[in-house]
Amino acid sequence: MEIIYLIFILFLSGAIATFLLGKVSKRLRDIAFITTLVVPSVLFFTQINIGQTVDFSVLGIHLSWGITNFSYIFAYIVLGLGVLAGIYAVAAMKGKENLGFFFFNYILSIMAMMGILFSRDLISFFVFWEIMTWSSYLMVVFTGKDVQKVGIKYFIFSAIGAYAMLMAIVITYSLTGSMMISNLIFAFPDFEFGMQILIPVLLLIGFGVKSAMMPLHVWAVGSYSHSPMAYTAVFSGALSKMGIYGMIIVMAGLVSRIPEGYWFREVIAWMGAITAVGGTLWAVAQDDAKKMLAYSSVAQLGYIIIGIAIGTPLAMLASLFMAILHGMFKGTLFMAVGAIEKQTGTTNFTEVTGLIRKMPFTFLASLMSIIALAGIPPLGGFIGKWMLYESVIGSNHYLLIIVIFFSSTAAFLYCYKFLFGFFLGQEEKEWAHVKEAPAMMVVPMVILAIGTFIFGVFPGLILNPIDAGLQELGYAVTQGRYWEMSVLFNEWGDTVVLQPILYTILAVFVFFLAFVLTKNFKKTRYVSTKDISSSGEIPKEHENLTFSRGFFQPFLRSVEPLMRRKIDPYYNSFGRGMEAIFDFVRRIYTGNGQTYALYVVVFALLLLIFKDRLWG
Amino acid sequence: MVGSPVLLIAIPLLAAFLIPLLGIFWKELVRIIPGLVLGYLTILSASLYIDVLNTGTIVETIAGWRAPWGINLVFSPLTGFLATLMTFIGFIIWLYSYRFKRNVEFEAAKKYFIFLMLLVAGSIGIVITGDIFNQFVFIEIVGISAYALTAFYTGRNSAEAAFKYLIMGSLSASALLIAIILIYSQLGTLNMAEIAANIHNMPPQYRVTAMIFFIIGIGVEAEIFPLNGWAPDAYTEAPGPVGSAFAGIVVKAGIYAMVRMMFTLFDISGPMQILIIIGMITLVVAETSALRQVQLKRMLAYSSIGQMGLVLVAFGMGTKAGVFAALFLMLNHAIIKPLLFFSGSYLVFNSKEKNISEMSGLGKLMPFTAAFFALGSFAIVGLPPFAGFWSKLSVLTAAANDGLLLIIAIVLLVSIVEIVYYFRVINRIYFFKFDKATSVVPHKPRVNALIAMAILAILILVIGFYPDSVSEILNRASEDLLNTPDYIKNVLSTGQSLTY
Amino acid sequence: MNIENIEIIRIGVYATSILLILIGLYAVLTKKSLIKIIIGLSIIDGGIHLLLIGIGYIKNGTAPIFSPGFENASAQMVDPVPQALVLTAIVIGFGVTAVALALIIRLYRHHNTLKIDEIKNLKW
Amino acid sequence: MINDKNSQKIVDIIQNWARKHSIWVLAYGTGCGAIEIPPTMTSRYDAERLGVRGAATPRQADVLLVTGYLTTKTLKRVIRVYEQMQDPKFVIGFGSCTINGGMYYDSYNTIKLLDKYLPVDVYINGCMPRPEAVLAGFGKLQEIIAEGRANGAQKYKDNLEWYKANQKKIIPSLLTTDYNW
Amino acid sequence: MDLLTNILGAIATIILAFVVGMSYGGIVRKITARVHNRLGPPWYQNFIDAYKLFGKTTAIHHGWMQIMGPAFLMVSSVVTLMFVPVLNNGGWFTNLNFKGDLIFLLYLMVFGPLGMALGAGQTGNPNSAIGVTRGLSQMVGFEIPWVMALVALMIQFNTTTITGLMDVQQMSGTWLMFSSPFAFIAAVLAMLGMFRYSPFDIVGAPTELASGPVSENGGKFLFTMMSSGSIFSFVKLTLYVDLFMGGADNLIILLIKTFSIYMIPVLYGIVSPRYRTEQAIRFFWGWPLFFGILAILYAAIF
Repeated sequence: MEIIYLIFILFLSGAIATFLLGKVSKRLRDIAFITTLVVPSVLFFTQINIGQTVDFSVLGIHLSWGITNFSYIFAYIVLGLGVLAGIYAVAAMKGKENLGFFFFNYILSIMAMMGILFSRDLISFFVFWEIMTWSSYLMVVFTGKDVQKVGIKYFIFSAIGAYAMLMAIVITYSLTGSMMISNLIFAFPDFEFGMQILIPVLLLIGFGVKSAMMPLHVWAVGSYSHSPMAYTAVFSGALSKMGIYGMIIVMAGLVSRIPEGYWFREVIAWMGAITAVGGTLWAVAQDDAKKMLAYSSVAQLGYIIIGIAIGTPLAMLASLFMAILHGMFKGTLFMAVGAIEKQTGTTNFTEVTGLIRKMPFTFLASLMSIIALAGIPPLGGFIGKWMLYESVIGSNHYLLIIVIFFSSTAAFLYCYKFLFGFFLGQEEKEWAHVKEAPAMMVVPMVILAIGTFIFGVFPGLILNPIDAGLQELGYAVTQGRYWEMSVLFNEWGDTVVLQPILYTILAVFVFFLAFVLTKNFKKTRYVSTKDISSSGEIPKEHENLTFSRGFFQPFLRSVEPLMRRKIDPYYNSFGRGMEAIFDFVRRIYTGNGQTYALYVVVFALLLLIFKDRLWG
Repeated sequence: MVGSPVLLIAIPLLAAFLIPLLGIFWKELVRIIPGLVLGYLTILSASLYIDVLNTGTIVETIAGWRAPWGINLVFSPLTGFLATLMTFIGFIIWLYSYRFKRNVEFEAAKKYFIFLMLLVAGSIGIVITGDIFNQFVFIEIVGISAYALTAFYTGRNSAEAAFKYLIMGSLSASALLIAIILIYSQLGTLNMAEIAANIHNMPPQYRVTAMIFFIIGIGVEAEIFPLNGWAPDAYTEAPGPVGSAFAGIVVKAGIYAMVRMMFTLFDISGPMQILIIIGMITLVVAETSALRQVQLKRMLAYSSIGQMGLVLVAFGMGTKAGVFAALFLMLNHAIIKPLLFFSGSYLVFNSKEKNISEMSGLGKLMPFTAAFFALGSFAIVGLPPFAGFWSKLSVLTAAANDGLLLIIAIVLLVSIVEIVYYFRVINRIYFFKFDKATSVVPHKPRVNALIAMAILAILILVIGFYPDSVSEILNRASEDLLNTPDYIKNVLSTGQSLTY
Repeated sequence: MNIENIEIIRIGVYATSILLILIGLYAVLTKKSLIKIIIGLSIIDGGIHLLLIGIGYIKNGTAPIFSPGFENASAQMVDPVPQALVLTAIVIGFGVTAVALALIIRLYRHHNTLKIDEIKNLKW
Repeated sequence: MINDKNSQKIVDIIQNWARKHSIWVLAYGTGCGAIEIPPTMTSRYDAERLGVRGAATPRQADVLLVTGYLTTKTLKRVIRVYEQMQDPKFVIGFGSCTINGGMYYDSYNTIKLLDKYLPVDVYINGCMPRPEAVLAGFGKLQEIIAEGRANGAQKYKDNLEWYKANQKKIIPSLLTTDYNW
Repeated sequence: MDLLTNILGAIATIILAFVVGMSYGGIVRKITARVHNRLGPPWYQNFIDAYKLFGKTTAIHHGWMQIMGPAFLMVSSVVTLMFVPVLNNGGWFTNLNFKGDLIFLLYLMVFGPLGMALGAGQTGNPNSAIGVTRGLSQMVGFEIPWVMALVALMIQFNTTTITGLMDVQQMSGTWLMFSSPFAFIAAVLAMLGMFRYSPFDIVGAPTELASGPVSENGGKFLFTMMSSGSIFSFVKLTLYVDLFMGGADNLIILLIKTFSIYMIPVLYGIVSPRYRTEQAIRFFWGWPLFFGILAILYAAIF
């Protein structure tokens, strides 16, 4: 038995077993769930060798599964985040209904993502892609809120993407006679011009939907915020990366090999930039943490898309690094929101305040993730951003860099809003009862947060496999040229040496804290946040002084022209228009038997009239 | 060998005749006999089919009159495949409707099973007969039994649906008769093989006119676009299993007749624009009409029509890949649509007005039925790894091989519409709150119904996970359809010339 | 018997049958009464049957029976197949009409009208 | 803090010198005397040359400047503000009203003698005191800070019960935060 | 030994920055007073204030994040200081000059304000949060022309390091403020916001927000903020001098150059009333943005 098959069989049987055990015992179900996630992951990381493939054929089409260096990078995200978020999910979803179903879909999504990474041919790629889509769709509608709106929107867009991809796949099949991805890449430069344009466009629509590229992003926010947070961590952290995965293959494998590729790159890069800016601005405007993080995910994916579109080795390094880091910190943040939701029952910034002393570990994890998200050194997010900027500057995208910088600076706004909204501010009596989330929820968050820290100082740990993957895509070795274990270089040889920076920061911190605090800290005592200088007034217990409504109103007022246009209404009116047309079309079935008889006669006459046309 | 192909038609006809008589002795026989008959037919057709696959086409002559004079039955890889499929679906329908809510009473059950037997017999007859007039007769048998089954419920609008069906059916039967007259007047024969052999001797004007009348005559059963006005009504108003019989058996026979006529009778090789155009229009109109449906069964009906349109498109490509895809689609549709109708009719039972909006939260109350419905929906919209995906994929690859990019695009766009309306229902079933005001207390499906659905569901999963399990059969069938000379040879070689 | 007459008769038969078909179609397409529509269908059937008989017709042909002494009669025989067909078709038409009439009774009970315009509960 | 026995003399001197030259004033300007603060701080009299500077919040302030009369309503705010200030802190009673009620001596709802409720370090007499007088007051405060005699806060701490009792008489519903710095 | 030199050099740099920054603060107060036709405090007034603040008790806190806030600010200032070359040609301790580049620096400079904002948030004072939101909004405003200026320099000279840009000026002999004037103008306009003098003192606007983010911080917290703020302004001034004014060969020249460039926001501020937040943002997205684009075009074309 091939280990590759075994992994998938384990996933599948584990999913079914979890579902069925859920009817018997809750504990058994949880154990089965965790086991199903952990065992294949362990098998994958210990038993699977790169380059090992299994071949088989379906309907006469040759298919092949096997892991490559490149997909191995994404396997880290999928399995790492999958296992951690799975552990989190067990605690976070405790007591919810229908958990067997949840876990079933969860495992299925993980399996599908692994399947995508394993697929060396387009058909299994598509099959797993669709499994991923519908399993995630079932998660989006799991909570039962707004399913007709949000769920259907997600699925429609996914379907548009998937079918665009399917079209590209069948065209590829008809052109090359093979479904292998490698064959497509190999034969692509010899295609005729139209196909050279059509196939990447279709594939990019498919991947763009999953990676929430700007005109195709409208599903993302609702879906991210509606699915259970335990799953959204995977949804935003890992699942959206599948779009990135595919996009990289398209951009590096196909687009870069044709002369028109330059325009593709520019267009995609600008779409990524618009995604980043739009996502950021809308994230700033949100009052709900889930939506904010969802928009933020869209924005972050925008950066990654920019990197892919630019396509220089440094940009690719940046994108992949950001993809991994985004999985980590956004996963943590969604988990934190989930923890807060579980403990308080709401995720609205205007309602929850001052949790820092109640949920310190959640805060710590969120803080580190936010610092990583904002791209502030010494945490991991910085590495990706640095590389991205350097690559954008180095590849002469002058205006692009400004746009990116704008959105990344504006990102500080929502970063702060997240931390302030939940954890800081007045400690209200309403939330006095709130406790820290269970350890099973906190530990995965903290692990991921620490991970961002480690990768921020030793990016080489991630860049190493990324480098291997990039070489597979045809890039030259980047180690030593763009990075070492904890040193980064840009195109012009400028460096950022990370370790001394970290040490300096730590040293100053320690010194400062010792300096300020040792002498006086014990004399300092905690006073409640009601004891503030409020013009001599003494706030009552029930008075909520926290500033949380209209948080960034001045800023939003000044960027209002940028945000005046939303794309959703256009889609909505398009959808309504289509529905109206369809509604009109079905009136052809008048319900009158005589009309139907008339149709028969008219049809006969039409055929008789056009018979020459029809038979030539 | 357990029997000969003629039994496939004779036995159900006999059973239809015997059912009321036997019912006098023991009322339960009315329900048992059809099961035995259909079970036997399934085994018979399956074993015949295995023989056919191993040894070659069986051509059976009736009453010793050899082709081209007598009526002959052709049990080839294609017709055998369809006949087996039909008997199997018929058996599943029997299993499901063994104690179907409405026919628990004796009288109702009697009528139901008589007409079901006739329907199955007629459909099998359409498929395996080798004579166009005989085909006409079988079409009429199917028609009459279908009108009767449509009007099965006395309380609803079923008579209206049946009447519309009847008007269109009679008109089209007339057209079919005209076509037969035209061919007979020109070629002097009714045997398909001989017509096929001589079709090029026919003046083109006559040929094309005959073909048009043929299309109209068969189009009503095959649910092509302007001729399918009856279909939504009939599907909606007929009992659930009858709907699935229409979708799984009757329509397949209609499509077969259409395709046999195009491919063999008129020997059109290469792409058939007319099939593609009609199929596309059917697909688009039906799927778009389905989007805003209020009633579940009506939605399923439109979906069924749309699928048939897609089948026609696939056939219209005229290539082996296209025919393969079309047959695959037919197979999947024959499995999936009954599942949807089976589970859907239990969902419909539990709503007062049969509306989709009244099915909120039934997933909690009837987990298995809802799960089967969801599975069926997933499969029919072509989500992998379920059966529907592979057929859709084969259609698309076939189209891509012919360079029909526009058709691929339209098919995929229409698929999105399909997804929307199916998922609306699934969402409502699973993720909405149960509402006592609109839904009545749920009738749980009986065990036999669950088994029937489970069998179909397992088939969906088997084909979904291992599509190669059927690809060999389909390959043989599609080769058979495309190979007109062999057909002619097989049929005509059995007959020596009669000497007087 | 000269050939022209045969043709005239043949054309007459054809014309009559086509006329019948058209009359039937007219009834089906324009008359609002269910009964009339069914009558129209029956007229179409009749026209077609006539057409069918017409193509098998041979002037002065004999009955299509092989009997001793008439071994070579096949050239003189009226084609027997259309007649057989017509018989079948008539039976079928009868069956359909019977079903239709039964349905009409049901419809009338249900709707209290025979106008096809008003029987439109099922639409779209 | 100022009279901390353990601390060394020289440190005290330096600290007191710094305190003397850096007086951050929180003006509690509800009384009519508040109008005298702007001229004091701006070009004409320029208190900043003495290191006097406005503070925005009690946390940052050194000196609480009670400008004029206090009513029963405003007293609790003043107490709150005073208690929120960090050591070392001083109070300047500004105008006659803080000394004896001034022109409101017979009003039913003004506080006649501020010293009963808060430890006043320096009084500035007058109704209103001119900016010159204010500057002189600051000068006096600087003087006593330098000498280490401005120990109002210590007094408040030592006689907390007495002060609290007095405050309670005026404001029965006084929300006393536990004051221990 | 090497490590010890490094540490001593770092401490010396910090002391230098502290002294210069504080003195500048005092001088600015003096100048402001003179413009107001006042006598004003002595130039060392800031030292007195700082010492006094340091001597005050810090009796209360609102949670550990409030304590960490000033720490973040201090760390950010000091670490940023480590990366900015003080004098040309390594005339001062190099510290970490070659370990990071401008983009790194841009992000490092955010580290402090963000930590500070968190500390301010923990106090629960609504004014603090309002101040922070204003500050962040304004930062989005001035960051754009500032980054544009920097990007213009980077693409013009194909380097992203400060030392690289300084070398460019050394070699060519002209200051970048002359060789890429638009970038300089954009940067200077951005600097108005960066130093938060009037009209951009919307963060701590005393009359509206009671000093904004710092309103709950007294004593040692305030001391830390004040001193790190001074260090930070020294860092920024040095950065401007390094980037646009050819650096400095010795401390005197450094002081002259930094002081002269410091006067731009100070003098502009003295005579300006305060903007509202969106006015401030729109200011930066007006002419500064235009000059930034010009700078980039200039750099891209030449």
